[in-house]
Amino acid sequence: MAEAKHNSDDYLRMYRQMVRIRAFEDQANQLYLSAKMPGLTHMYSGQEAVAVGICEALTPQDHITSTHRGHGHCVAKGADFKAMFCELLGKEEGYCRGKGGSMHIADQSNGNLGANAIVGGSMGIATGAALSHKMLGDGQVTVCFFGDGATAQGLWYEVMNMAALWGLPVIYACENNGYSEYTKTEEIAAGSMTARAEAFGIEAHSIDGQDVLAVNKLSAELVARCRKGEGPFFIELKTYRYHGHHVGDINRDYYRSKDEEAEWKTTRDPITGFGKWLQSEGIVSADDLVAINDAVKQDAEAAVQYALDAAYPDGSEVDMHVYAGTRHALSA
Amino acid sequence: MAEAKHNSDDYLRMYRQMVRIRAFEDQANQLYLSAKMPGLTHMYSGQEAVAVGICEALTPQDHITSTHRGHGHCVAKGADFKAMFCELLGKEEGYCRGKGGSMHIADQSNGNLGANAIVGGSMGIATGAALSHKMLGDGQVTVCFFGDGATAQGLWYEVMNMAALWGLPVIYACENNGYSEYTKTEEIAAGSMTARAEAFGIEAHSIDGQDVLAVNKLSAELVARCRKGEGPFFIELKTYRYHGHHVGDINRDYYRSKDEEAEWKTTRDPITGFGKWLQSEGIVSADDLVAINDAVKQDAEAAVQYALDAAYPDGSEVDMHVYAGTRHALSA
Amino acid sequence: MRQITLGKAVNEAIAEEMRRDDRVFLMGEDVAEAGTPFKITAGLVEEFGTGRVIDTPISEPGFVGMGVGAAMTGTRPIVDLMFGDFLFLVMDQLCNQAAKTHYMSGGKLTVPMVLRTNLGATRRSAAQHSQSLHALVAHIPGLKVALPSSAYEAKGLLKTAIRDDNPVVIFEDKLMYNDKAEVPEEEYLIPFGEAAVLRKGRDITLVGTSSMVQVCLKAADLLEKQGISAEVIDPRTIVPLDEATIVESAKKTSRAIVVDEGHQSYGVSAEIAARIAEKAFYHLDAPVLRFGAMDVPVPFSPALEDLTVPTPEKVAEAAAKICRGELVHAA
Amino acid sequence: MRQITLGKAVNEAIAEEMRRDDRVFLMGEDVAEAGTPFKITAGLVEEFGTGRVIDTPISEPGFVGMGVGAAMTGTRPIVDLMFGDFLFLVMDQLCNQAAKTHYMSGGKLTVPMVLRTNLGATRRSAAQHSQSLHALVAHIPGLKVALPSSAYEAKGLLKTAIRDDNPVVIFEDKLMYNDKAEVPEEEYLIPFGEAAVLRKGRDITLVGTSSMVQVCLKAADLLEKQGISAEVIDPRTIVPLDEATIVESAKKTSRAIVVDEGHQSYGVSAEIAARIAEKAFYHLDAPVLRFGAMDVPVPFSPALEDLTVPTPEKVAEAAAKICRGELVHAA
Ligand SMILES: Cc1ncc(C[n+]2csc(CCOP(=O)(O)OP(=O)(O)O)c2C)c(N)n1
Ligand SMILES: Cc1ncc(C[n+]2csc(CCOP(=O)(O)OP(=O)(O)O)c2C)c(N)n1
Ligand SMILES: [Mg+2]
Ligand SMILES: [Mg+2]
Repeated sequence: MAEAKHNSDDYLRMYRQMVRIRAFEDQANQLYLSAKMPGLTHMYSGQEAVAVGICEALTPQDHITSTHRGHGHCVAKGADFKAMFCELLGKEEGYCRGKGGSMHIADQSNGNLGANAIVGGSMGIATGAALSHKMLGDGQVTVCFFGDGATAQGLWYEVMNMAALWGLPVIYACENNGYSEYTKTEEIAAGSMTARAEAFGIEAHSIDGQDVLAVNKLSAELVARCRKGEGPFFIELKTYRYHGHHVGDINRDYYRSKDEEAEWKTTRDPITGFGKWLQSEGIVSADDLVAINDAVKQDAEAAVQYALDAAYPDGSEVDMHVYAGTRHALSA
Repeated sequence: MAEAKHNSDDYLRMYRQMVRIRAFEDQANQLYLSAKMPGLTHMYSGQEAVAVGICEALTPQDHITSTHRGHGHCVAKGADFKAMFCELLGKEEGYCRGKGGSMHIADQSNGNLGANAIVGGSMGIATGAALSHKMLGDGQVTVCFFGDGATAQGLWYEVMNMAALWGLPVIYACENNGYSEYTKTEEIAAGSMTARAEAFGIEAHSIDGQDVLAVNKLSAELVARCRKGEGPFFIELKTYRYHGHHVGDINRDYYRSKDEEAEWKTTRDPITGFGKWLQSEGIVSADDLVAINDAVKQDAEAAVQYALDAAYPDGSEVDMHVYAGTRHALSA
Repeated sequence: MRQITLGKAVNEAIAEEMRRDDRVFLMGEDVAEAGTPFKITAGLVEEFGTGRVIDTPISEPGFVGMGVGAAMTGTRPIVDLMFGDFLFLVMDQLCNQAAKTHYMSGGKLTVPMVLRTNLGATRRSAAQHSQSLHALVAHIPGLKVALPSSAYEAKGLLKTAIRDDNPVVIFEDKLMYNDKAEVPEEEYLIPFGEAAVLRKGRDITLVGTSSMVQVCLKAADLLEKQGISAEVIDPRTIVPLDEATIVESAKKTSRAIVVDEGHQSYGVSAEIAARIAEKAFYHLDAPVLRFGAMDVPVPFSPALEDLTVPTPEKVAEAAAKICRGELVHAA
Repeated sequence: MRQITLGKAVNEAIAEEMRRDDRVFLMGEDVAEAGTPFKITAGLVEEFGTGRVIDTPISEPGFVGMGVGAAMTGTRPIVDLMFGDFLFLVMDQLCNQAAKTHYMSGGKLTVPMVLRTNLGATRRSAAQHSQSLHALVAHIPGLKVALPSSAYEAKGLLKTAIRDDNPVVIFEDKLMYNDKAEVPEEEYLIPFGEAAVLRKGRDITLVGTSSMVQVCLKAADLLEKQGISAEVIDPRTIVPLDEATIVESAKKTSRAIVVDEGHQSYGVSAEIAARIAEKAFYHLDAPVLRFGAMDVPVPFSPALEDLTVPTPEKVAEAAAKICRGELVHAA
C-alpha cells in the first residue's frame, strides 16, 4: 500500500514521472505539428504534479478514470511510452489496438479505466468502480480525474450523492486549470467548488496543484482513509495548462494573455519547482536532473520512432471487439 | 404585483384555495376507487399550503412548472375544476383536450407550463422560462416546483449554476414531503438541501411548508426581489403527503407508519391550522369555514359530474397537435 | 408444467443468477423493500440483503454510469430502469460509455451489465410513461437487445443476459407482467440470436416482437378461420437478429408482415421489413407490410390511446388482403 | 453566383434571422468569442452582444432544457450542441420534453427551438465524436429533422427551421464546413418535406442524405461512364419525409439504393428502403439496397475508420450489379 513518499527513490521517481509526461506531450505536439498525428490531442503539460502526486499514492490495482486530457494520468499510472504512442497513431500495438486513440487510451494492466471524450463521462464509471471494490471488499480505491469545466455536468452531483450515502472509496480530483476550452472558469462556475462537494457531506480540499509533494501527501492520506471506509473525498487542484485547449488551439490571445501563460511557466512550473527543491535538499545535483531529462527524452524519441514504424491493425480488425465473445461482429 | 397578503379577502382566498385543492383530490381519489379514472394519479393532499402560499405571491402572468403531483399547483395557479377533471378523465374539454392527463396537465392561460412525468424534468424548462423573461425584460418570475426526490437529478445542479451565473428570476421550490415514492428522504439525499443551492451562491431558505402565511410571506419577498434582478432563490418547504405515492399505494406500512401519518394530519394540517388562526383573529367564524368547505365540495362534485358526462375527443384528434402548423400529422 | 407470471419469471431469473454468482447484484429505484412499482423484485432484498439489492436515489444517469463502472471492475450489475421512457436520461452512459468500452479499449475492458426496463402503451400513462424505445438502443453497436414475449422467454433471456459479458438491454412489456405461461422448474437459458417459430404456416410470415407476438398469434387465429395459414416468428433478440430464420420463412411463404410496438417510422419494423424485402426479394409475392405504434406521442385519453397500437384485427385484415392478391399500393 | 462555405452559410442564416426577429437568440458552449470549435458562429457576438449570443457551461441537458423553456415562453432559441454525439446527453429534454409538449398540451404550448448539431466520421475523432445519430431523433414524433447536403441547403433549411414553431434538429456534416457551393445573396428559404432531385436518371434511384449526397453524385458519375443513368435524390428533411418523390422515382427507375451515414442497422436507410420496397413493390426489378455506416463503434485508427463509411465506388459497384440484372442474394 502506497504511503506519502519520503525517501530519495520515491522523490526521484516522482520527478522522473513528471518529466516523462512533459516529454511525452512535447513529442505528441511535434507529431501534430509535423502532420503525423491523426486527429487532435489535448496536452497535459503544466499539470504534471497533479497526476503524479495522486497516482504515486495509489497501487497499480487501484483504479483511475481519466479525461480527454489524459496522457498525464496514463503515464503517471505506469503506462509504457511505446504502447501509448502506438495508440496515438492508431497502430496495432497501441493500448487499444488503435481503436481508441488519444481520447480513449486505457491501460487495464495498470488500473487505468480509460480516458473519456465526454466531459464528465467517467464520473459514473469511477463511482461504480468504487462500488465494485466496496462490494468485493478488496480495499481498492478509485480516483476520478476531471477538469473544472466538468463540474457543470449534472452527473457529478448524482454520483457524489450516492458515493456519500454509501461511503464509497472514491476520490474526486478536479484539476482546475482555469479554463474550459476557451472560457474562463469563473464565467462557467458559480459559487464554490469545494462547497458543492461539502453540500453532500463530502470532505473537500483545495490545494496547489503545482506542488507535487503537497498533492502526494494529501492524496496518500485520503487514499489511506478511503481504504478504511472513510471515503468519498473531493480535492480541487489549482493548476494550469501550458498549451492550447488542444494541439490546434494556437492563437489564444482572445481568451488568455501571453503574460499569464509566461507567469505560470516561469514562476509555478511543477517540474522546475520540484527540481529546485530536490537540489536544495541535497538529494540530487543539477547534473543528475539534466541526465534524467536527457534519458527520458531519448526514451520518448525512440518510442515515437517505434510507433511511426509500427503496423496499422489489419482491416479485418474493424469488426472485432464490438462484442466480447464474438470474434467478428459482422460475419455470420 | 402580488404582495404579502394582509387583508381578509386575501386570507379567505388562500383558505378557499387550499380547501379547493383538498376537495379536488378527494374527488380524484374517489374516481380512482370507483374505477372511473383512467390510469393512476398522485394526490397533493397535505401539501396545500405550499402551492397556495407560493402561487398567491405570483401574478397570473408569472410562470410555474409543476410535477407528477401537480393538481395542487394547477388549482393554486387559478385553474378551473371542470377543465381539470375533464383532463383527468381524458375528455375533449380538458385543459389538454385529454391528451395530457393528470401527469401533464398544463394551463397556459394562468401561466402553468405543465406538470411533468419525468422527475426533475421541468427544472430546465423553468430556468429557460426565467431566461426568456429576463431577455424580454417583462419582469416576470418563474417558480419551479419539485419534490425532495428530484434533488437527486443532476439537471438541477446544471440549471442552478446557470441561473446563478446569469442572475435569472427563478425560484426553486423543493417540497420536501419526506419521501420519494416508497423511500425516506434521508436514505436518498446526503448532506443538506440548502447547502446544495448555497454552493452555487444561491440564497436558500428552509421553512415550514404547512404554514401558508409563512410560505406566502417569504415567497412574496423573494418574488419581489426576483423582479428587481436579485434572483435566483431556493426554498425548501417541509411538508407531508397524506395519501400514498399514488392512488394505488394503499398499504404503506412497510415504509411509513400509520402513527406518523396521523401525527401530521392531526397536528400539522395546513387547512385546519389556518382555519383556526382565521377564527382566532376574528376574521371568520367556524360556520363561515363550514360554508366555504361545503360550497367548494359542491363545486367539485358538480365538476366531476360534468367531466363524467363530457365527450371524449374524436378519434381524428389522435394525430392532431403533433406539429404546430400541421393539422393532421399522418394524413398526406 | 407449472404456469407462472412474467413478473415471477423475471424474479426467479434474478434470484437464480444471484445465487449462482456472488458478483451479480441489483440496483435501481425502489428495488429493495418496495420491490419496484410492479412488485417484480419483491423478496430479493430479504434473501440477498441491502448490499446486493440496492435502492438508489432518482439519479438514472448516475446509477447507470455506476453500473458501467462496476461492470468494468469485477461485478455484474443488473440495473433496473423503472420505465423504458427514462432511457432518454441514460443514453450517454449506455450508448457512449457501456456500448463502446469494449471496442474502444481494443477488447481489454468488458461491461457485463444488464439494463432491465420495459415498454408498452395502453396503460393510460400518457406520453412519458408509455413509449417503446428499443429501436434507439438497437441502433447502437455494442449493445445487445432482448424482447421477451412471454414468461418463458423473460426468464430464459434474462438469465442469458446476466451471463453475457456485454451490455444487454432487456425490455419487458408492462402489460404482460401478470400474464402466465409454462415455465419449467429446471434451469434453462435461451440463446441470443435465435428466433422462435411459434406457429408454422404456409401463406404468410408474421414477425412480431414483445407483446406484438400475441397480436400476431391472434391474427394468425383470425386468418386460420379464413383458410389462411400464417407462420409466426418471434426474433426474441433484435440484436443479434436471427435474420436467417426470418428471411427463410418469408421465402417460403412469399409474404410477410412485421409488427412492433415502437413508433413505426425509423423503428424496428423498418429494419426487419427492409431486410426481408431485400433478401427474400426474388420470392416475394406482395410488399412487406409494417405495423408499428402510430407516429404520435402516446395520448392519455383512452379514446385516443387505443388507436395508436397495432391490433390483431388490423394485422389479419392486411394479411388477408395480400394473401388474396389484392394490391395494397397503386401498381 | 457567389460561392460560400457551408460554415459561412450557417453563420449567415443565423445572423439574418437574428436581425429579422429580436426573439431569436443563440446559446451553447463557446459560441460567443470563440465562435465554436468550427468557428461557425464567429462574429455574431460582436453584432448581437452577449445577451443574445450566450456562452454556456458544459451542461448539455441543462441548456437544452432551458432552450425548451425559453421557447415555450416567447423567445426562439437556437441551441448549439457542439458534437452530435452529445445528443445522448440531451435526449430526455429533447425527446420527452420538447418533442411532446405541443401534443401533451393539446396544442396550447409550442416549442419553437432549433437544435443545431453535426454528424459525420473520418475526422479521426474516435467513437464519441464521430457518430451520425439522426435516426434516433427521427424516430420520435414531434421533432423535425433536417440534413443539409451543401451550403445552399444549410442556409435555406436553417432559416426555415428557425421560423418553424416546432422543435427542429438540424445536423451539419462536420467534414463539409469548408465545402463551397453557390448561395444567392438574396434571402431564400427551403421548405421542409420537399426532396431535391439533384440529377435525373433512368436506370436506378440513389437516395442520399447529408454528405452521402456527394457519395451518390460521385457514384452516379462512375455509373454514367458505364452507361448507367442514375437519378439522385436528397430528401433534405427526413421528418417530414418526401416519400412521394422518392417512391415515384423508384417506380420510374425500378431500382433503388439508399445511402446514409448513420449506422446501417435500425437506421435511416432502413426506413427509406422499407418504404420504397413496400410502396414501389410492383415496379421494382431488384431488391432495394442500403449503405450505412458499419455497425461498429467508430474506430480511431485511420486504417480502420475509412472502412466504416459508404464510398462512391461501393455504391456504384452495387448499382451496376443490380442494373445488369445480377442477383445480389440467392434466388
Ligand atoms: C459532454 C461534452 N461536452 C463538450 C465537450 C467538448 N469539450 C471537450 S474538452 C472541453 C472543456 C473541458 O474543460 P475542463 O473540464 O476544464 O478540462 P480541461 O480541458 O481544462 O482539461 C469541452 C467543452 C465534450 N467533449 N463533452
Ligand atoms: C426520471 C424519473 N425517474 C423516476 C420516476 C418515477 N417516480 C415518479 S414520482 C417518483 C418519486 C418522486 O419523489 P419526489 O420528487 O420527492 O416527489 P413526491 O412524489 O414526493 O411529490 C419517482 C421515483 C419518474 N417519473 N421520473
Ligand atoms: Mg479546465
Ligand atoms: Mg417527496
